[in-house]
Amino acid sequence: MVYLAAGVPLKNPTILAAGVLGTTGASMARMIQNGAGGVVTKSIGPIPVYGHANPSMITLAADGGKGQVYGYLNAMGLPNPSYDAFRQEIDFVKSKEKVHAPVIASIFGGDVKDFVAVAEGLIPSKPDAFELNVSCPHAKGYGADIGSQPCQVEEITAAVKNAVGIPVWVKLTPNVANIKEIGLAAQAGGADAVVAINTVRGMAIDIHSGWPVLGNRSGGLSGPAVKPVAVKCVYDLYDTLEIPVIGVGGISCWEDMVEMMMAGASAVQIGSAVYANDNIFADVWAGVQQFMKENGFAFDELIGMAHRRK
Amino acid sequence: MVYLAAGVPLKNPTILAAGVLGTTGASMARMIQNGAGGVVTKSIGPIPVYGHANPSMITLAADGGKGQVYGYLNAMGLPNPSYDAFRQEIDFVKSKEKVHAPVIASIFGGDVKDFVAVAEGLIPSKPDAFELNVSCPHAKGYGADIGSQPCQVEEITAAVKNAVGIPVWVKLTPNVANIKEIGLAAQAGGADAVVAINTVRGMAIDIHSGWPVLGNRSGGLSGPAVKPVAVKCVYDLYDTLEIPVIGVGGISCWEDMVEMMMAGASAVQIGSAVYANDNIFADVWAGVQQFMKENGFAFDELIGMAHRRK
Amino acid sequence: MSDVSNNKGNGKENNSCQCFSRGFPVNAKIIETIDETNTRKRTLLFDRSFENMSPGNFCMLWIRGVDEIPLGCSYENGVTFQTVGSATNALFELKVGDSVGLRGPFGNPFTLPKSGEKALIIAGGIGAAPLAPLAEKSKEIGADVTIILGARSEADMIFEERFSKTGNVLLTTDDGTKGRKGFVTDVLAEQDLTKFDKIYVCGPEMMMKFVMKILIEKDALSKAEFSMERYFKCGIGVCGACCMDTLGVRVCKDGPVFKAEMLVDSEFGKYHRDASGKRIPY
Amino acid sequence: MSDVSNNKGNGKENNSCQCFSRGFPVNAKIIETIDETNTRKRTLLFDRSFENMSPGNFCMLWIRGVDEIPLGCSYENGVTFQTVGSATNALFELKVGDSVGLRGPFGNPFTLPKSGEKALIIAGGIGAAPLAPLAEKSKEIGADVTIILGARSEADMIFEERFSKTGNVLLTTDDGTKGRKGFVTDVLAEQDLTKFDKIYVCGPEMMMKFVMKILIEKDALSKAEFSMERYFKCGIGVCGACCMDTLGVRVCKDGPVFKAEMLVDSEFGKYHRDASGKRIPY
Repeated sequence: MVYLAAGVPLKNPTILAAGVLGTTGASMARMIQNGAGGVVTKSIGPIPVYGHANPSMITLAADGGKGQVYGYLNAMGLPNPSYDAFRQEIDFVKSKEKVHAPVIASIFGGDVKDFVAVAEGLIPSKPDAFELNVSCPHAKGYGADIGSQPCQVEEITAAVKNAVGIPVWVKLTPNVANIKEIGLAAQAGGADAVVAINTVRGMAIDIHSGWPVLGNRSGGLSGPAVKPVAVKCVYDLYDTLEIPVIGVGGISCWEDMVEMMMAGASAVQIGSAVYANDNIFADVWAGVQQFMKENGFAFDELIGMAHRRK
Repeated sequence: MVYLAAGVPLKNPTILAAGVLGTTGASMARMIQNGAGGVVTKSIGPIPVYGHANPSMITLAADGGKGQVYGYLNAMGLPNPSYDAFRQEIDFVKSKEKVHAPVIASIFGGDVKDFVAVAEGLIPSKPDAFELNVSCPHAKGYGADIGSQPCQVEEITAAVKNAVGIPVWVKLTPNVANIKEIGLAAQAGGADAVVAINTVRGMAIDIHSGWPVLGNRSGGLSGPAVKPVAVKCVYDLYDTLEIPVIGVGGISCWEDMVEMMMAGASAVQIGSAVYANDNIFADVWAGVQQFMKENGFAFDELIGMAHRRK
Repeated sequence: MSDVSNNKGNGKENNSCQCFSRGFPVNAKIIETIDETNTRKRTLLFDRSFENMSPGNFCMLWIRGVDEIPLGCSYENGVTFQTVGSATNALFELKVGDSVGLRGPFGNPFTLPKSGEKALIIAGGIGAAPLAPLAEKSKEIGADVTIILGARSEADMIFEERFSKTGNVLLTTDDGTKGRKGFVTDVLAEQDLTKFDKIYVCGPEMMMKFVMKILIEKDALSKAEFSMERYFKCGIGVCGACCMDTLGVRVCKDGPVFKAEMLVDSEFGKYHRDASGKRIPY
Repeated sequence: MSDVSNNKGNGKENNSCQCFSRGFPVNAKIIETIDETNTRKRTLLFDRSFENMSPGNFCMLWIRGVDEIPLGCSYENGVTFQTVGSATNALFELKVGDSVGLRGPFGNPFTLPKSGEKALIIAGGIGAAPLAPLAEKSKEIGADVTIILGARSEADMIFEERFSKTGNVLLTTDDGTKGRKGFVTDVLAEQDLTKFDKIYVCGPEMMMKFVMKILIEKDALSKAEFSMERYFKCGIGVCGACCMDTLGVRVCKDGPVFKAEMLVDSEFGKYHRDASGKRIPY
């Protein structure tokens, strides 16, 4: 069975999220072999970027640090070799017959021109869709700086849609007063889907030195800690939009995927959870399938179920 | 020693946060006996409110639910008996010689008139300060609906300041694109301090039934999960404002308080952490004092230390 | 209240991400309903037991789409309630196979008697619910149990048989339709309390108020524990809605069972607070 | 790098909220610095040991205000580095009493030899750092250890004495200032590899490339493990910056130690990626 998410035929509805094991074609192919139904690349921009100084990602754990990790803080700084150098990474995945699954190219830029240039620059590698990163919380002039302004989101979405003939997803930031406005802007711009959420603005300070721990001083929070935030955003977007919502944020077990779907997600992305489990995609999807079987659900029945409990 | 936070002489810089054990004078007095350097009342409004249906607060735990609780979701719905009926609760705390510590009255309303009426209505009980709740994430027409609009925050702050002769703190919501704007509005309105943060919008769905778990469907996230969000907000506000910042959000051990102070907090509030420990105030403050002693710090040295690490 | 999941493999589910500690509702399916009387007093038994439940504990029972309410645990895997409002009326509509959300067990339980000790249990109406497992546990421990079981009338009396298997039961009803006509306090007044090591009380607050009066007169208060009821909001000791004056103790966490001496000079018997926090006199 | 806290009571600190698992930096104070050569190759010993470090593990060392870099663990409580850039130069400036942030130990370690087995260790330059504890552990286990220790010149050679205490050391320098003139590959070429059960290699990638060539020729590749180096960003297996073609394995988590056979037909010896992810040919 093929799961069609916003025009993209997925092997299954679990997708590797942007910025996680998406720098090389080989690592993306590996995640597909490990069960991912599709992969989103590292965010690619118009020129090479070397990223922030390390530490660029740390874990936060319960039980005084000895418990299970419940969150991650990261500030990579959008490192990428630019679209010219990155095409060969997409080509690599596409060249693997045994592991074929859709490749969604995450792209970013400082303005409409950038986004269009990057999208057109990657088209020769035949990505199956684009995901517009207008939500990175720690890149001055990029990401959330743009993604918190409805007019810019609509303009960029429309421009990329107009430039390419494939589906365009827009990844949203939760760091706004009203995510529905941004979602509506993406929809007005012609987006085929919105992806919610990118990381939540956060920071950690090393009390032994007084230094912020991340090289960028602050970054984005991910992992189980943000799942309730993501569920709320997905729930609100499903209420408001006609286009599909793809849920991402803190999913680390099959129950989390069911919850995200009940909030309104047509498919999910998984990122930080690869920290604990390389086979997270296969495990999560197997658990959801068993849950559907045991309870006699059709897949579509789960999507937005919470909205029908009134 | 007396810790003067924004015009309020605290017994120590750990304060009971609004909405936690603040419905009765007796419970507030008990928290003072347990070590709180000051207490903030339950948010009080112009008329009696009975709140949302239960469940109104749930826990989220790591390690598949068996680990330590890392977060809480709540949606109480601002239950309160109105200022007329609540005066006697403040009077009760004030009447206890043995446990005297400042009582900060948290107030809310739908407009300027409401806020002023409630503030003036409570003045006879001689609160030591007011905390304006313009940040509750789950009360239509109240809280964050107001607190995400700088003009309203400035207007309400100025009106309350003008109506009462005691310090006014403004509690901010993190659910905005730029919390500095809101903080600047509060400062422009004459606030003596800002308090950051209120809870982060969140939601949980019961996968066994499809029902949102909270009676209000969604609510506010608190606990360790939001500490990195709070640290970032406090850090940004300290950078931007001239008035003191009081840090709140996920503090559950002395290290958390040190981190919040290094981000820029002059004092901290503790709320959800009473779930695990009735003596959290005494424990946290003792730990911070020992940390200062072992490392030869003056209290003021810790405030904003991260900003001086460059 | 449709239940969309079955509970096959509770074990697995208890390891799952959604069994978020005792502060997050777990799914419980009703496997049996027992009408304890013909006056809408009903016991629900679930497909899962409370984890290490002690007599006196309560749980938060979530009737999805309606409300969540505190109910004393009357069995390892069950609760007993009477219909008093919208939530309990909705609960009364549930059938075997339906499910609810359960959190708990919560709260401070009764202090169990030691083997050979003499325990007096004073139960009024639905207050018998948390006391029945206490009586059974006490007998199991080897304590000598006496129960004063009171109700408005025979039709309102619950657990007479359960209690009778654990010790000597003294029955009383307001209208005399069962046992002695009168109140539990009348029976209590005639007891020699010096022979009891522990006294446990649960029932309507007015009943407990008069019980306390007698216990004070007979100088037996220090042996007694009372199970209290107040309006609960969070149920986990954080919000403070159920705090009692003047000690500021939380009924949901420091209680519901309190040493009787802690209730002297408190709001007990005088007033309670409604959902808004407003004091309501008795 | 001012260190504002002392580490009195590590135990306590390890129970503290800021010791956030091995993915959060803990504070480590430098208690000793050892210059292994006069060519800016230095060992730092800390006031705390890595938790269950195995030879081949690395740690992420945070020079506050500068950068965080991966360094192989050369001691239970220490690392050895040479200055190659801004971070290592800043690290070289630190004195006893200064502190750094440490995360780890991380990564896939070497497979230890069994008692009685014959182990061949091939170390080039600073690559000797993670191999020295391996040699010591192997001897402790009761394996028979032979080391080929190479460096550019005598002044660049480290751990000769440590290795010599664990087994027979064959020295070689490019310029002949110490041991035999030439490369480790020259020495390796003369060995009868059939008598070794395990072969461990760490050094510059070009050196390892030629070592692999010989191991293939002598049909000894299946016995060999190589420790790899790539640009690390997160260091905990999530970001993917250190992934190697064509298997997509992460050097920080699936490595740094790989079975040599996994590196055949990989990018090994051909190219690596810079911080932007751009491929840089060797």
